[in-house]
Amino acid sequence: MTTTSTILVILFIILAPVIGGIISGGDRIISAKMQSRVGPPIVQPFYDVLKLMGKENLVVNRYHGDYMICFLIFTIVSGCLFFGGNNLLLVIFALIVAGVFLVLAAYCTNSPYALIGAERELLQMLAAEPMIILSAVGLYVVTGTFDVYGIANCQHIPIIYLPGVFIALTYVLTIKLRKSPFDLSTSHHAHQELVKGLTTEFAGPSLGLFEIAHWYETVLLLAMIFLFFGSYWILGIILAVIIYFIEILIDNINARIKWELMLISAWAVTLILGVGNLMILYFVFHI
Amino acid sequence: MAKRTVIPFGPHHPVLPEPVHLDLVLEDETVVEAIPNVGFIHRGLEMLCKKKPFQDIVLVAERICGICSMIHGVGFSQGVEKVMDIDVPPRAEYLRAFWGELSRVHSHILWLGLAADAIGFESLFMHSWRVREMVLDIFEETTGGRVIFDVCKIGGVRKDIENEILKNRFSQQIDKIEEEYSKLAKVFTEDYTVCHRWSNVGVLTKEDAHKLGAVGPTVRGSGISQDMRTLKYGAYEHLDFEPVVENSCDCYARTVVRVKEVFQSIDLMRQVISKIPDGEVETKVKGTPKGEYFSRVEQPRGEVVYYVKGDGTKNLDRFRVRTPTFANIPPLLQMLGGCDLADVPAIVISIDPCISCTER
Amino acid sequence: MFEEQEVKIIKKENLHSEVQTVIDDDYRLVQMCATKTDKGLDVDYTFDKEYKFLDLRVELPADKLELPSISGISFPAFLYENELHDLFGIKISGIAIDFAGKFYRKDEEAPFNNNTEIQEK
Amino acid sequence: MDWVTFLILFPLIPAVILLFTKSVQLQRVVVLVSSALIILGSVGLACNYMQAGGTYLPISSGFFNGLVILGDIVLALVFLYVCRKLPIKKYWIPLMVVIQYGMVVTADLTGGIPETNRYLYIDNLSIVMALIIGVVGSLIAVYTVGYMQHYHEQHKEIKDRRCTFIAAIYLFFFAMYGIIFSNSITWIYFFWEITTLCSFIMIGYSRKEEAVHNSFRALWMLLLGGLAFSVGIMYAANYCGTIELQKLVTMKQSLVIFPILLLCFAGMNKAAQFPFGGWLLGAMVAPTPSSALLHSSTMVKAGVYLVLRCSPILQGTASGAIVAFIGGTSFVMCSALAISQSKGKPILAYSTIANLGLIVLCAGIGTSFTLWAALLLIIFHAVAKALMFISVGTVDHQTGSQDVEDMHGLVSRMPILTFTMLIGLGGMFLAPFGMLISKWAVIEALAVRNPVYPPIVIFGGSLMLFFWTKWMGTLISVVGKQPPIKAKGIGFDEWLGLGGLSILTIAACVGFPWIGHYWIQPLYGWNPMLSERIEVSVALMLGLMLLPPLIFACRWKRLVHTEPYLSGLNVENKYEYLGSLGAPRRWSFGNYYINKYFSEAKLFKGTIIGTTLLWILMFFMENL
Amino acid sequence: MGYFAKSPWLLHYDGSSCNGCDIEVLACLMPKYDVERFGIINTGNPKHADVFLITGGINTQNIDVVKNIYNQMGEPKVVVAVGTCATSGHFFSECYNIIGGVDKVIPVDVYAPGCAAKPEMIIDAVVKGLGILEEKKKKMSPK
Repeated sequence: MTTTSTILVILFIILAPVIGGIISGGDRIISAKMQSRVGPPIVQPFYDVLKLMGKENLVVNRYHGDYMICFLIFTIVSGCLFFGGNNLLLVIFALIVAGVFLVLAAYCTNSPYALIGAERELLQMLAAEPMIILSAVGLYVVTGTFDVYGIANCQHIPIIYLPGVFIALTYVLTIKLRKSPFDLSTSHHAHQELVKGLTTEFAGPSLGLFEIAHWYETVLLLAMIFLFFGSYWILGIILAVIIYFIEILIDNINARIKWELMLISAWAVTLILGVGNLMILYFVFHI
Repeated sequence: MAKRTVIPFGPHHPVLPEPVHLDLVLEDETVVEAIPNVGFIHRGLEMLCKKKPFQDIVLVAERICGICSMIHGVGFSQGVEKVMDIDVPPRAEYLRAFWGELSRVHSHILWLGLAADAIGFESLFMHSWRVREMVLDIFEETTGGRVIFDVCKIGGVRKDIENEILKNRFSQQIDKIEEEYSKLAKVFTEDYTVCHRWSNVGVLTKEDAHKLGAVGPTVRGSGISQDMRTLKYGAYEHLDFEPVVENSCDCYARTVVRVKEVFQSIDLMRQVISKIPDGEVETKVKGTPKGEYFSRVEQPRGEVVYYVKGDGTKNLDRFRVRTPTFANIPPLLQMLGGCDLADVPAIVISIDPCISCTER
Repeated sequence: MFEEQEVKIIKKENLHSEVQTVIDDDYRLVQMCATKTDKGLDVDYTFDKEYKFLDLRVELPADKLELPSISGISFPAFLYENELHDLFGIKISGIAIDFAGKFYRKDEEAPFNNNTEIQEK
Repeated sequence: MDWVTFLILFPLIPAVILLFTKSVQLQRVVVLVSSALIILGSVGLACNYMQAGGTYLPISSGFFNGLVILGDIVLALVFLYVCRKLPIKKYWIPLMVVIQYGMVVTADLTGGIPETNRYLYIDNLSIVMALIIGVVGSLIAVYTVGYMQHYHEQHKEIKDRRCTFIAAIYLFFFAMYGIIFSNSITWIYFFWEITTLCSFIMIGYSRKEEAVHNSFRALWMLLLGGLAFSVGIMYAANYCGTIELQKLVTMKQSLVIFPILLLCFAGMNKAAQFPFGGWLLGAMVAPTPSSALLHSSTMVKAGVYLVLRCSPILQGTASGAIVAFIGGTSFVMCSALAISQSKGKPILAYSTIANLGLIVLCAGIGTSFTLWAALLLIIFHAVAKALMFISVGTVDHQTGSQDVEDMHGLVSRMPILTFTMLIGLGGMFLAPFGMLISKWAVIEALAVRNPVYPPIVIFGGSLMLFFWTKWMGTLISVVGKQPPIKAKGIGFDEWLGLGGLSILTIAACVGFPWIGHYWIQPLYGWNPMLSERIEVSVALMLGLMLLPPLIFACRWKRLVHTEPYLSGLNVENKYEYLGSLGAPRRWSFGNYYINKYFSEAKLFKGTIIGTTLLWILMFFMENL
Repeated sequence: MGYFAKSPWLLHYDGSSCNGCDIEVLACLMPKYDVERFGIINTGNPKHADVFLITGGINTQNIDVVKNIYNQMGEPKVVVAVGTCATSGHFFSECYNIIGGVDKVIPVDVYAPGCAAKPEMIIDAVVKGLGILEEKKKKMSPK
């Protein structure tokens, strides 16, 4: 580990929740504006989490909180691996492990809505994971390395070669960010058939952990978007912001769709845009 | 084969503003069996007719349901008026129609919002209710209430609206509502994800709709023209309208029916504004009701039946309401069979359930 | 303008055949309700066919509150029949979905057919 | 020579003893002692030959070769004997036996097979296989004694032939060691068919109608592989002039591709690749130890072992690409099919085929990258899958069901057994456990090649994630205090098998950087672990895997216990709610099976047709 | 900690109201009143909620449901009875199946009368509840 990577990892651990929280607060304000409301203050997510931490720790059994802690830790670790400049595939796998812990936490509570939520979360993972891993493959094809720093320092801009992969990634990012139309397993507002889906039984502190982990996850996913711009980091940041704005917009102009359409469309997008993009690179441009 | 999932759906459930309960049996996410249970808010208010004089029952009737309270009042009053042979002044009838149509607009837009919410379309929900507030403003100005108005009484209405205000300000306000609403209507009928969630979901064929006794937009969405306003009660004798009918028999059809009915109601309000005669708004009520009558009026949710029976005392002998949601429960069960879990809220909402009506 | 309403009093024995005739004639069941009278209960079966109103009335003596179910002929009747059972204490046999007195959960047995209520009045 | 001969021949001794041992105690002793010896032998072999690279072990006398010919004849007769009761319309099963053995034995006796003295060959690949057979296999053998005892207590109607069963296991060890150490393909063929016979015996063990039917299905499918094998031998003997495997794989591609493809066919047939997946699924009627031993961790591995051996010829050819594609198809399709299953053993069977498919995919591509990954996959899959099988077998015995749905909340009822299952499940798909690491290596290896293969691995992997997590979640649902299971208790042998395999799974996971470094790198000359960063991150994740148990050990204060949310309708029993009809009703939850898309009815036929076409295309391509 | 007052999450249950108060509760969330300004969210899940808004009187059937939902909320929590029915039962208290106001079943902290209670009234009641929430939190902390 070099000094830079150490600093970056530490910065990630400290700053990611701050940035994630502000992004989430901004999200709520922008959403509110789109609904012609005023919306909460930008630091509202922090109030929420602090409040949740102060609430009584209601549990159905004493284990689900433990799984939530594992979920948080593995989310942070995958972020650390990313900012520490490790292998991108391993980062994604660590993120998958984190996701599995979340699902297990929901399973552990053994409550009907949480169980259905867990199953839906699995469906979401089934829909989203292929494209996320494929985007790492795409980056590898263009830059010749799975190394995060290697990709970030590459001389050209990967997105020029990978527009299809990028769009497809943005598509499944909506699933990962739990945004409408893909907020099947749990949604920000519990006006859905599953009450709060897999978070139904998480109360107080464990829900707080979920929120914090989600902030880390958001930052990590946006950082993956950022990778598509190689060493042009300003462009990357701008585009990451724009992408997030687009996600908010999508969130606000769509009804929640059903799992079948989600699965089919996500796979279709992965196959057509993602794999198609790689095929074209390989067969037409011989990269 | 896989084990089946059995879950309670409601009475406390965030998609349902009101407590209704379904035992859902699922396979994967497909509903294979649904058994309803109503009765969580059964109050037994029909029995109040034995404790309160018949004039006061109008207030009770209005509180059967807070969304269609105006029309409940009208329906009950008409029943008593028929039994007692009271002639309601035409202006009062027109005003009843005006407020009635206004509450239909209010109810339908409210429903559209809830329906959007049931399919997870948060911002559409917000915008629908934003438009609805403009409707409520008229109510608040004319009756003092936002959802419960207490303007209807036996023999007429309690309040009058000045012609000046009605013809100028309100007709402008209605124009504005229509303008804002048309934008929403477009989303409800054309948006891709909205159509995805509603098309071919909760299909109720024309035959089933008739056989199971569906009423209101539910039956009109299945291609049957049935609208109690065609009975020409009250001011509807002088107003022109055609029942809105859609033929695709699914949730989408029921939505489109309601979307179009809002325009229809706006049109009816304009007719009321242009045709409203001058005069008294109430007549004195003398005597006590003796006799019986089934008063049928069209609520936003469909046909409502009031049965009033008086025996000559100040208390009614029997006061009975059959609300549209009650009639729509058997069709609802039909629609739920074989749908997805995700469709359950959309389908339940699609009959515009009003549980407090149903259980009284 | 008030609509014309036809109330036809039928015998309990003929209930099934009468309802069957009406349903076969493409009427739909609008509602069922009961009214307490001096002799017992009047049970109304209300039907509608293209805005034509028809009411079949069965008079039940107070000591024999029993009826056959018509939910086999017209499915929606099951709700009303459960309601009649819960509120008026009419024993109805053969309901399609029988909630067995738990349709409305309430403390009082048959509150609408309760003698104390009448004495109060 | 010494270790190898010992390993090949020794298992015959316990096999013969066990065939005549009726006493359970005596069986136990024999099995324990011989297992210990076999494990020692395998480890000793590994220590001796690991650094040696590829070594030939010459046998000059024709004595052994004569024995093999004799063995062939005996085997042929045994096959014909077992077919005696077949209906006449199934004439083609004995016919296959007659044809293949007729060819091979005739050629051998008439001198149609080229002479050689290099009958045995050993390199790191054989050592890996030997260790899997020795260690994993022996642990399963130990487990078997206890298992069979329970099995016969539960199934009184089944005739007690457990001596045959356990003896068959040791016969099978003999055959497996023969396969992996033989260099002559005629020898391999001999041992190959013994495994077929063992499999046949074990599948048909219960002699129920279904079992007999499935055993014959397995027999004819595997004999088809044998037929291909014998044709391959004849072709190699006549046109390539050698029957030495090592020689064949270094010859000119165009010359040997046909026999090699035939060998691959035999290998993939044994590895139950599509279109032959059916026999492995049918084989699940056998008692669980045979599923664990033959049908997941060793015999089917012999199939992929052969393909791996052939991979130098396949590399870069169109046929190799198609082999890879067939493997990939099996991988994706079986992963999808596994989602639709709710019974434990079919899930494991499908995932076995899927993982073997992944290995075949790697072997078909045949670069050092993919071979590295393939070998790791073999190791991890063997340990984790064997563990899963015997855990499921134990659960089946204790609870009377192997349905995943019935395992709901198993953690509350049998915590330790659940823990071993969790290790097995984790080993199957979670990072940093082996399978995922290998999958990562596969993706990394394939990303360079061609954009066709990575999506196959990625999609298959995601499908696997779905059904494994589903299973894992079902296990760990906490259902609170349950009435204790009327357990007959899990015996010492069973715990030994379960515990040993759990430790092995973890050990393989912890030790794989070394495995990669010391075993596989010398073999294939490449090790992705060389990159420093990866080692760091893998070590980091391994360390983190220690965290969950620690966290679980913590007792958090100030927890307030409550009931699950049931829409406000909770009743006293928290597994019930107040139902619509006014009475408490039990809520329940069934996992998703997505039968709409992934059911056998929808996918099975298409996959079989598709892969058959691919096979035809592959052989056709060679003639172009 | 003052965070409870800054992020109260609502839970709404319809006891046996006529819908009037229910839609007014929802109206509070809508653009015109927009309670999210104060960090208020309608959660719909008792385990996440701090403020329990209950409309309508209590009938024999839903006593258990109301108690159950109340018990599933984590401390600190506040109960707001919205509308006249929830405070006293309104004229429905004369009905045979109505027991009376919410306070017959669970402790109520704030009463918001009105038929139907206007959004302004509801918001005011919730804000009043926030002070109580903070107090309850303070009482909870030393333990």
